[in-house]
Amino acid sequence: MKLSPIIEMKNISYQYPDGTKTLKNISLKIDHRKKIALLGNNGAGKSTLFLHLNGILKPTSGSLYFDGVPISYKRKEMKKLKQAVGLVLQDPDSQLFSSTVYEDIAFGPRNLGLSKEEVDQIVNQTMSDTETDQLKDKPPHLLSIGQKKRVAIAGVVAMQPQLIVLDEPTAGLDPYYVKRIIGVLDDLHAQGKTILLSTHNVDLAFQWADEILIMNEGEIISQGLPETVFMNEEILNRSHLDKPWIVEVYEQIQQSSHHKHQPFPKSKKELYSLITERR
Amino acid sequence: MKLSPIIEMKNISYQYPDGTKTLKNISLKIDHRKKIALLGNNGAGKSTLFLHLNGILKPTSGSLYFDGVPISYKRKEMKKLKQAVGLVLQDPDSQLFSSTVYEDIAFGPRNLGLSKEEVDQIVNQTMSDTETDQLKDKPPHLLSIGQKKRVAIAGVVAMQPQLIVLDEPTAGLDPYYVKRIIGVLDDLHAQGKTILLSTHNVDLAFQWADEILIMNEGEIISQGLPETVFMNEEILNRSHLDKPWIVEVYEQIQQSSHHKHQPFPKSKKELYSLITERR
Amino acid sequence: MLHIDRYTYENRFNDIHPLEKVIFSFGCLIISIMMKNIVVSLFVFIIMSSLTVFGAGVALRFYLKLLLLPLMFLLMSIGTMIISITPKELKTVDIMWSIDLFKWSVYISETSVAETTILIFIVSASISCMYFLILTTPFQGILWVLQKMKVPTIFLELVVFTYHFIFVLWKKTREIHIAQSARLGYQNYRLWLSSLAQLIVGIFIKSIRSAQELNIAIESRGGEESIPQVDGNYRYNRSSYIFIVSIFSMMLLIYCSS
Amino acid sequence: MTLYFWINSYQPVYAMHIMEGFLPIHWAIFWWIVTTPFVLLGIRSIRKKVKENPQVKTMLGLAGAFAFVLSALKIPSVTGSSSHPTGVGLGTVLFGPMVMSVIGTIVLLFQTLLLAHGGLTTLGANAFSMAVIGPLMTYAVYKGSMRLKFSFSVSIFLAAMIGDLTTYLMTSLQLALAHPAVVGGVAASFAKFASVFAFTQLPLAISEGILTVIIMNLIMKY
Repeated sequence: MKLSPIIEMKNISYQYPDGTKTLKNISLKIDHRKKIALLGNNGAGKSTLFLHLNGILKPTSGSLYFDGVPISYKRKEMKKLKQAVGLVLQDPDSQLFSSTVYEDIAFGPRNLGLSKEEVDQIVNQTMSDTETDQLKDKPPHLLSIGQKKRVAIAGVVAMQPQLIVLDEPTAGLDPYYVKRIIGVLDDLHAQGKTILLSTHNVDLAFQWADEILIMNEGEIISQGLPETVFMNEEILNRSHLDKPWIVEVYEQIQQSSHHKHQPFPKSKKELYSLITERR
Repeated sequence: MKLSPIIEMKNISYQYPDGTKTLKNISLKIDHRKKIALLGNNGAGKSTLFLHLNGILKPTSGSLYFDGVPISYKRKEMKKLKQAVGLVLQDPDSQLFSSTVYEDIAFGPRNLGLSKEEVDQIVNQTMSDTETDQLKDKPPHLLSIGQKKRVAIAGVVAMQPQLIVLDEPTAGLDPYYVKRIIGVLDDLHAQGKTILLSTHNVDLAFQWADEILIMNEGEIISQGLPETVFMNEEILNRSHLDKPWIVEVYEQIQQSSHHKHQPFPKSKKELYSLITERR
Repeated sequence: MLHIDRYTYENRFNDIHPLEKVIFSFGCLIISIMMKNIVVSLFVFIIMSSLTVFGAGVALRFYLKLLLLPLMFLLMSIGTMIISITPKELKTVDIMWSIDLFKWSVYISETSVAETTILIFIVSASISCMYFLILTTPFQGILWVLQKMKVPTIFLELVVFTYHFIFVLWKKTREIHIAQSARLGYQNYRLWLSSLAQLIVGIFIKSIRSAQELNIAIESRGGEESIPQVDGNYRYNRSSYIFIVSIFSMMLLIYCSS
Repeated sequence: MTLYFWINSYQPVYAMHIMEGFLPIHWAIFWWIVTTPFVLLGIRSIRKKVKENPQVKTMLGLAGAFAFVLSALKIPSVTGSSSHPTGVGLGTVLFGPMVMSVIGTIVLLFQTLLLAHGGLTTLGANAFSMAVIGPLMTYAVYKGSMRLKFSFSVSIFLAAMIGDLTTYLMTSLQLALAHPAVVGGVAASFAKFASVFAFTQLPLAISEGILTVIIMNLIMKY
């Protein structure tokens, strides 16, 4: 039996009260156990799309399906949707408002009406999953930016969502913290969650994701496997994106090579062994 | 006659009142007409260093030289220093506080006590240099992030500094806006300014800068030409930095190549022609 | 400036039960105000200050600076209280010093000197009690105690939000202030006024944005109705109470014997 | 960068907050009792607003933080002091005096906890002068001058300035009640306190009046 996608958008458009359209007729399926990267220039509509996924914004037209069932935006349904789709905002400062890290992570589970013991158990589990246990009693405002980002993710993970949506989780982080965040996301993915993140980093998207979405002016102009999407130069140009360097170097090598049709490299390592083999 | 460096730091340390040291015995020369990139992990002390360059923070020990003369932190000297060293903060929202772009860019020149005509002339010149003329009458908070960053730079450029210091000017920008910002900075450099920027993007630093600084735990642990600094793996590991991919691919090619000692590639283009030559 | 807050998380007493710290400091505070006794006040001041500095580990330099903070208020009010101005004919008897100006007499009486001396001691003791509490107790603990005192939930929610926004706006304020100084704002009174007004409006606009973002964050985590209670995992400690009771009895003993 | 303000912060801030220990215990309790009903009324009116729109809570928390941050800024004045009423004046015009009694009390609590201004036993007295009487007066003056068809700027200026002066007179009265003069009693003591504090508070009230007008006008532009 095939599972329904966690979330499906059918012909969703969204218009702000002042008339500007930020989403134009978007249709999109988000399947279970995926790692999806959403790319697109500043102002392409990525954040607006995210706010639709857990029902914070209601589309002007079109409909949203959750587990195959259309959402009617009634209170009870919304609660289920928000629990299933966790949203991590870009700026952790606006997300962390409690007086300690523990309280902040406990905020969501408590709203689900769990008992004190259950909440405690979930929070402790989440803190160890997201490597935030050390920070338990600290107030969010004394954390470093990398720690804040992890606590913000923890607060969402604690609601045990099926889909975790992250708005530029790696922006402003140094490479070390980027790796830690990606490590945490990979662990969550291994536990069966779907991860959807937006980023400007094509190299990260190429190496990490197994599905790429590209947005431009409120539309999804490309969707598919990284190795397919990033070969389409017209799409990349239109959305002001660079080619991942692995793809570019690979193409250069291919051009200058005699034996074509090697397997496409998905990582630095694969590329380098390709270079070495050519000796 | 050799010019003195614009700014020189001699054994500067800085300690917060609670005792944490954020700068440790830093000595540094910033020469005229340079393009310098400062790298280092979150919390390495980059922002604290920047706040010393224009005298906003006063070192706990050590001294700052401006044009070869030690700064005594008197009011009049400070004014000259702040005029000569322009500081662009990371978050443009903190930098843009006036009601229109024009007003915002005019803030600095007005504080210099120039006449209305002079201010007007400078602001117009700056707007055309930074490609912000289109935005003249718009309120800053309605601009896109890429536009805000350019206006923030314009506000500093309008004071006609010799040295422009930018805290992560490309963070959070899509590749298109990154290119525009870099274009603006290159124009300013061509006009004779020195540019110093901090970034987490090693690839950008490698291709753009002609001098690299690496900070770690309040110290400058490396300084020099990009092709030298980025070959030192121990330094890179210590400060959690990746190697620029151009360097990495080049090294791979070198390893698998028969004729060594090709010229070091400084850009994608150079690297690719190297690959093609190897055919 | 917000390093008092930082100390509450980084001092050696931060995980002592907040209720114990509140009972101790408030107890000493109220008793010294009520007893109006110089020796008791001195005793409280010394105990509290040494606990704060040597016990909790607050830097002495910082603690002294904090003590100087209310000095201006103290000097102005004490000065006001000591010096009396009355029409000449109303002069009292216990005059230490006086000067006559036309029909008026400016003088210092012994009673007022005695009263203000006691007041200075009481105030010093009270301040040391308050500083002990605010330097060693994290906000979470204060919140817990307020909750136990049955302060209305909506009030506590507002307190939590205010605390959150204070740090968001503080950071923003600092950044804008740096940006303005870097571009030579605040150079004279007129620039100061206009720079400050722009700074305040800048924070205002940022404020509204952070409120909107926070609402999204809260809604996303299903919390639009109410912020649930805080339950800190604090442990009571018998020896704290023994310590508190013994300090209180010592105060009583000093009071009775002096 | 985090701690830049650490350096700038060591200025003698002598707001009109009555310091810890300055009021005899019965006066401290008295002012708590007088203030509480106003705060409870404020809480009731906030509850009503929150029921209509839960987002009011974040807005009010924000307003409190805003007033707090303003109070910690240096205001240009002859004597230099903190500017608590600026935020309170703005808040009163925006939210009304009852809501402001709650927010003002919270702000005072944080000024005590985070800045060591004022005190815990004297919080009741400080809240009465700054969060109850000040806003009430500000509101009355604002409404009154609008009715008298004064311009917006003049109304705001008068409201902020008179609100500020009322606060300081109230504080002087509280001090006088607690520490009456040996000769002349409360009246003489009040006269003394009021005239001494006038040196700092009069210029400050004018500065804050002007500032509130500039801010209000700038905000209107957005």
